[in-house]
Amino acid sequence: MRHHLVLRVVSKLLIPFMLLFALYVQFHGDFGPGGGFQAGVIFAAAFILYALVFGIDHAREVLPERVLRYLVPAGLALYTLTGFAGIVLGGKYLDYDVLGSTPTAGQHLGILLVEFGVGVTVSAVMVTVFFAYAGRTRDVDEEDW
Amino acid sequence: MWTAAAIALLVAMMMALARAFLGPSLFDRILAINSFGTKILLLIGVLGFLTERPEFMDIALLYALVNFIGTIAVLKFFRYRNLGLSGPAAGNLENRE
Amino acid sequence: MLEAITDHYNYWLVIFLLMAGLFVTMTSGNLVKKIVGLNVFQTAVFLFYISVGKLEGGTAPILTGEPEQFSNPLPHVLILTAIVVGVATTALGLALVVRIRETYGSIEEARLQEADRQDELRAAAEQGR
Amino acid sequence: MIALVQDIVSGILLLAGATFVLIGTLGLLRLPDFYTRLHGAGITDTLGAELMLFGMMVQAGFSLVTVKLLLISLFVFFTSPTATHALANAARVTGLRPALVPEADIETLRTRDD
Amino acid sequence: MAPDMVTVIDLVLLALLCATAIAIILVRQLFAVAMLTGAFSMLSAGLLVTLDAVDVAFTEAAVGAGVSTVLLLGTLALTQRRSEETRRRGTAPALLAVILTGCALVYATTDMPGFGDPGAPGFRHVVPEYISGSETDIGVPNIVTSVLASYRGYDTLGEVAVIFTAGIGVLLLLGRRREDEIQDEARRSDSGGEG
Amino acid sequence: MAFLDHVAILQVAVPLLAAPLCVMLPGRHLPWALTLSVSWFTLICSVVLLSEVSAGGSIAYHLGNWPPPIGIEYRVDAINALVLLVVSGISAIALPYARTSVEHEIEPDKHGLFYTAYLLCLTGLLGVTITGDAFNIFVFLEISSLSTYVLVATGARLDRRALSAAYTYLVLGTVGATFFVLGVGLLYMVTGTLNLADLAERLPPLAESRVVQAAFAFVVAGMGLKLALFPLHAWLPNAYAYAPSLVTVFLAATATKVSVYVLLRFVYTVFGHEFAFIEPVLAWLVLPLAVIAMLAGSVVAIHQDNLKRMFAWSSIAQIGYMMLGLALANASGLTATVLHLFNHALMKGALFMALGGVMLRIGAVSLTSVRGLAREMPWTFAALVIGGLGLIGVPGTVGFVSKWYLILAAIEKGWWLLALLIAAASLLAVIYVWKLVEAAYLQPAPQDRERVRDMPPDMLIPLWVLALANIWFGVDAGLTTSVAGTVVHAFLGGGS
Repeated sequence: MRHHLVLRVVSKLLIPFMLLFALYVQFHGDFGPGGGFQAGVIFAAAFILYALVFGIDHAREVLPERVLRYLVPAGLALYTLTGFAGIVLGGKYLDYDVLGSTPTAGQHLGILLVEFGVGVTVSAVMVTVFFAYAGRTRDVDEEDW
Repeated sequence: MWTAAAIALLVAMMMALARAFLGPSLFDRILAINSFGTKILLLIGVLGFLTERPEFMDIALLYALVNFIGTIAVLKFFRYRNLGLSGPAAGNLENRE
Repeated sequence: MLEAITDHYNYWLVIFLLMAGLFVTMTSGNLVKKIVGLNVFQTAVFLFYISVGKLEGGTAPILTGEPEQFSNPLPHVLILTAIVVGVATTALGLALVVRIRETYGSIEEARLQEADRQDELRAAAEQGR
Repeated sequence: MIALVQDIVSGILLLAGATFVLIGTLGLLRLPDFYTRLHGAGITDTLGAELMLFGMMVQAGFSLVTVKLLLISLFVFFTSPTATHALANAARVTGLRPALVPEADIETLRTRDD
Repeated sequence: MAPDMVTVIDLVLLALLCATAIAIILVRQLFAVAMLTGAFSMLSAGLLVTLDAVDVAFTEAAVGAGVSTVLLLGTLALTQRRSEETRRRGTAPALLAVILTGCALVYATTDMPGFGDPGAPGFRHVVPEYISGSETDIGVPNIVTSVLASYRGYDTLGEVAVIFTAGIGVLLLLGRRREDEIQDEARRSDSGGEG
Repeated sequence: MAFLDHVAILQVAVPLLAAPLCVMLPGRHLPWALTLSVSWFTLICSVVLLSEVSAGGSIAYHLGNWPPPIGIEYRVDAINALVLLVVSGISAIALPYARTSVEHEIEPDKHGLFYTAYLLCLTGLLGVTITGDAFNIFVFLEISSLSTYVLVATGARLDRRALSAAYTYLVLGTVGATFFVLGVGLLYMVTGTLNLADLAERLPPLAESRVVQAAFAFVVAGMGLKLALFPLHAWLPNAYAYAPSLVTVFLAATATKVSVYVLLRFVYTVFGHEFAFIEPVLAWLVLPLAVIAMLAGSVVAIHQDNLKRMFAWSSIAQIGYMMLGLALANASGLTATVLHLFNHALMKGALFMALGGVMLRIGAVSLTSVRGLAREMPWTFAALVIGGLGLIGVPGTVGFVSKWYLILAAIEKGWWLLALLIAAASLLAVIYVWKLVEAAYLQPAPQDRERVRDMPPDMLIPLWVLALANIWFGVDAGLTTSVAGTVVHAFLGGGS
């Protein structure tokens, strides 16, 4: 997509905003619509846009598949471990009350951690899936086209 | 006022959708869907004012940011036949139904 | 009678949507279109849940400090989860379709069944030797 | 007083925007081929949408909503024409012909292909 | 006035949604199906907004615009663009099953609490505690977030596990084999960069 | 003690934590070792749970410390403790067997991912079984289903038909799960709760509600798809036939059982069998379908050449037995269902394990390819015969016990014809098992086949553990029947 100067410029302009918006959605989910899942999807969407416009090889350099391999399970592990933290600190599984000094603080911390875990796994999975699709070329049958 | 705007948008949405159904070429459909996205965005904004819940604006913002990707993917799809960057530019292709 | 309509029109349209989705899923011979049909079907179920949670005169369940009537947040939560499940299923289904295209050379169900039948015959012939 | 001015201004902007949206979409529906329909879509996506968004901004006053609306209008302003441009490009590259251009002119168009 | 308008919007969007579904059934060009699916997603997002489900609409919008279309296009790029649509045998039983499903649901609607009825059991049991508890127990204004992450946090854990499963599954099915990567390397060093 | 307080959640949370860890592990042996130890851990948990609830009590665990119905609760009683034992037990026995088999059937660089998917499947099945929340059932059902589709599709390395089988399974499974969700949604609509116990309390006054009736229909249809009840069984034969051996062993022994459990739970605890509209549904819809499944499954099995397919069709027949017991709705029938849930897992586990060994040695499992193989693989085929005898229902094997109760249930109702049909289905089983025995023991080996050794010991020992369990629980059915008795007592209440 070397010819598409316009596309490249506009995408460069757009992608930082998308990443910012993803962060906003991630951490503003307590007050407005949104949360970890949506943030993860938006983050992945920004990355997909990057890969579409600047090429999948560039995208792989920015976020190598080795790293993705660890990000995909990291979010889920964070979530489950937050659950176990509840048990270790004397509550039930996924009990956030015991995480902080007061129940409300604990709830806030718990929700923050959990939503972060969701965001990480979702964005990593979405990018992985995109890579898996886009990295595959097929034998082209002319009659299909 | 909001009511009028909402009605205008709904009518416009119907027309755009009709174009998306009718085609005839694929690009007509894409164009219609793209324009449809803008109208949904506006409708959600108007709805936010109608019901006095400004939280809706986040969704409109999302559409403003993300709707673009679909169109780019389509473009990529047509020029390179896949979403990675490997194939040569597509030659003279027939796209009419 | 009129009340029955105003009370339930939403559900009826959703039911129509659900039937359309199920119909595509069951009758389409194309694997991609089947997945799309599945999506429509699931979306109809999502809309059904959300309709159940709608409160006349209610607003989005976000506390604003003023006393307000909220629509039911529980269906929203459930459907958030269900949407995620739907996306996961779609991604997996499409990945399967890609693999099927690579190994069978077609994504039409009729051809797939034909190929499977051929495989069966070939296997039987090989082992019969 | 200010509220009244706000209402009037935003009302005018909204209605003007809605009119443009309608006209543009009518073009999208009724014009003869893809390249001409691009114009219709262009009117909707930029002029109509921007006017309506400005109308909403006026109504919202100075708040977070206005900031969001401003961002939306900014993004729409950039992405819509880009998307349309990319589409037209893809259409030309893949060989979609304008219905209204005579056969001979198409040849000249093609020689200028990149 | 305002609520009435919302009802009108709701109705129109639902009707458009049904029309899109019919179009999806009829269209054979898979590419058009992908585009219509995009429209379908947008319409349902709009509808969800009118039904007060802001969070759900947000999710549907993000997924529909950001991921679904790209995935569908990616699949089409790797498969084919046109459905042959040889009507399979067995349309009649399918139709029967679909109609049966529809009838069961319509039968159920005749006994349902009305649409938006505040007296429905859903509003009286459990949910009031979420609404009051969201402020006192958790201190999060968005009730959906507090139910999602705390009251029913375990469901959300399951949801993440589902997404994780999908990721693992796609890797298992489409993950790049070693040879691919080697070829990839070779290609890159041959061409000396992307073209 | 902390472990005992949290054992219910550890049962599911530990495999769920192990799944992401498993992806990160390098190589082939570490993921396997992790999966093995997690399986054994879940087995310990389920044994503890079963021993605690076998007296008839129940354990509740409130997730996030929110009291139900606000939060999600785990609730264990005799029936789900038994199913937990089946799932984790089969997994624990199958994992030692898995190493060699998986090494043979799965690409070497994908073992980590494969075992992760397996762990997720295990998590999902355990989660569905243990939970006391209707929507949570759906979520965990989907975890197990999605991973199952993937696991089935990994069989494509050996036979491409695994892909189309997985696709069919995905479409039908998703439709089934969505029907189930729809049913749950309808129930929520009229009760305002998702907690199963709470639902059970709130439903009886609504017995006349059409919404509840439709909800019942959707739950039954959805679960019917998941458990391959007769006309909805289309996905099962190919999915079982072309999946890798380990996956077939695990799925055939557990996945449908979990769905049967969910159906039992909904019919007998949530709705309650005294609901006026349920009885005709059971008697006029489920019962005939079960009988057809029983007979048709066996007849089709007779005509199969591929042995995995043969036993897959036999599974459809066996599911027919379970549904028959469920539909008869008397004490003996339910005892038969619960027993068969357990016994069938043992039989099919052993059978498919033995077939996995055949697959390992000669690369195919068809009647023609196993000719004369019993002389070369005596232990494997001896175990196959034991499993086959169980399917027939020969006294001294587990199959006899459950069929005995089933026939008893039919006779109690005075339905002699039904009892005869059950016996006839057993005779059909004799035919297909005999075809296998005849091919393996009596026919000469083809000339061009190389002589093979029996299975390696790490596969043979798990197989024989299961085979001996087949005999053990057939001779001494005291333990299983006492658990089944507790279950049935809870289902039917003191009244009947």
